[in-house]
Amino acid sequence: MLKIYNGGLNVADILKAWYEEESLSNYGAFIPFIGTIRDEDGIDGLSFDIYEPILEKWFKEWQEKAKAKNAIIKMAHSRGDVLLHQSSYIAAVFSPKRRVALEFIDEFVEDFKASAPIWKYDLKNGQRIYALDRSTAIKGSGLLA
Amino acid sequence: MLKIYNGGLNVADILKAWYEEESLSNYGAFIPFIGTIRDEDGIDGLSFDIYEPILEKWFKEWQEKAKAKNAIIKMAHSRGDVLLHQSSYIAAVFSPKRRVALEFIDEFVEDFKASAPIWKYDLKNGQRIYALDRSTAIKGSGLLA
Amino acid sequence: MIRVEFLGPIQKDALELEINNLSELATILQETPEMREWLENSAIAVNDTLVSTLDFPLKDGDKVSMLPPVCGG
Amino acid sequence: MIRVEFLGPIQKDALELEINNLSELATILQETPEMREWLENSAIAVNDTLVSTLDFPLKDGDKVSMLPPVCGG
Repeated sequence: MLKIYNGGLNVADILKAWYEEESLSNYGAFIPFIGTIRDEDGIDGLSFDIYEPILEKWFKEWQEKAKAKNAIIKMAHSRGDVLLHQSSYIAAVFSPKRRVALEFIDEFVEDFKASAPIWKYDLKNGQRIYALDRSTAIKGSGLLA
Repeated sequence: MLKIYNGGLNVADILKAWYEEESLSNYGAFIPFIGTIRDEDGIDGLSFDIYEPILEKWFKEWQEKAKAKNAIIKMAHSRGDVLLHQSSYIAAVFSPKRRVALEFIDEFVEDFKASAPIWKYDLKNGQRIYALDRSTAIKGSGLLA
Repeated sequence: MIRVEFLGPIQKDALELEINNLSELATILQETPEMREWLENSAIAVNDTLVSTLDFPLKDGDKVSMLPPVCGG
Repeated sequence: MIRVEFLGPIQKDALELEINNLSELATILQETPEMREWLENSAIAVNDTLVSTLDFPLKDGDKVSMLPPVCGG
């Protein structure tokens, strides 16, 4: 389950829906990760571009990895502008046992940060400024250099 | 924030309340861990005894550890009977940055399992059977042996 | 008087004992047949703080708790 | 014809090129001044799959995408 929303996420509604969807699936552990826009560096918010075809392929690979551990993953992300203190990202793992869930959410979130084709911009003084200094070159970058 | 509830937890309500409580606290990462009763070994549910004075001291120590990392923790746990597919445990970390939150939730949940003064019983055929084989002796046990 | 409480699954009423340290409590409980299965795997708290030495002195009004293996979550 | 798309913050319209592999694309982009800052830090996908070799053959109708550094979350 990967869903892209325009603007900030309704965290309570999404967590409730995900929990209820799996309420009879017999998973013993459920770990969501929620990312929220911090008030820092004088920004008014963040904005996101997403390239969905590659995001969906990336997510599908992680669904396979989860399946191999009898786990499942769900993810929601914002597109466009997200204001201060709103949330832009929720990732979650459900698994029968806690160790798998604790390790999987960490690996999944870290690979998301390093690989998912999403670009972040600071909203500042009416401008949309690419956050190059906080961004990570995807593995294999520089092929055409 | 440590709260003990009689019976299964209302996960959606608790997560919503915790998220809203910290909505202006400027934490960038929020990671709850939710533990749910699995249908296994023919049980009808689980039941919990809690010794609150020591649980509160244990929790307070973890609050101090969280504070040292600019993070906070919240926890909810059931007392008494919890039926299949209901949830009995929610622990959560809020922190400015994701690495702290990802590492802290793991350490906190693992120490909870090893140290928190809570005893688990299987509900089976109308009986309440101590789950000794899944329980962990607290560090330092055997002092009087 | 020292109050000794048995927590969770240990089916035993609290004791009120005239003892001066945990060594004396150990001696008494080692002679109590139904306690044998719990002595090896239980931790001890005095006034709700876990302790790790038998020398721990006890004074009138102290509470000793015996905590068998735990499993929250 | 190969379509080349520039994603995210790269301010450049898509190109339609007659090329046979990524090496030829590299040569063209290395000669494009505004692309210099992106060549070192961007990954390349062909038909939405990331690729790791310049020998990668391209056929009519393929789509090449250039992905600059990412930061979701």
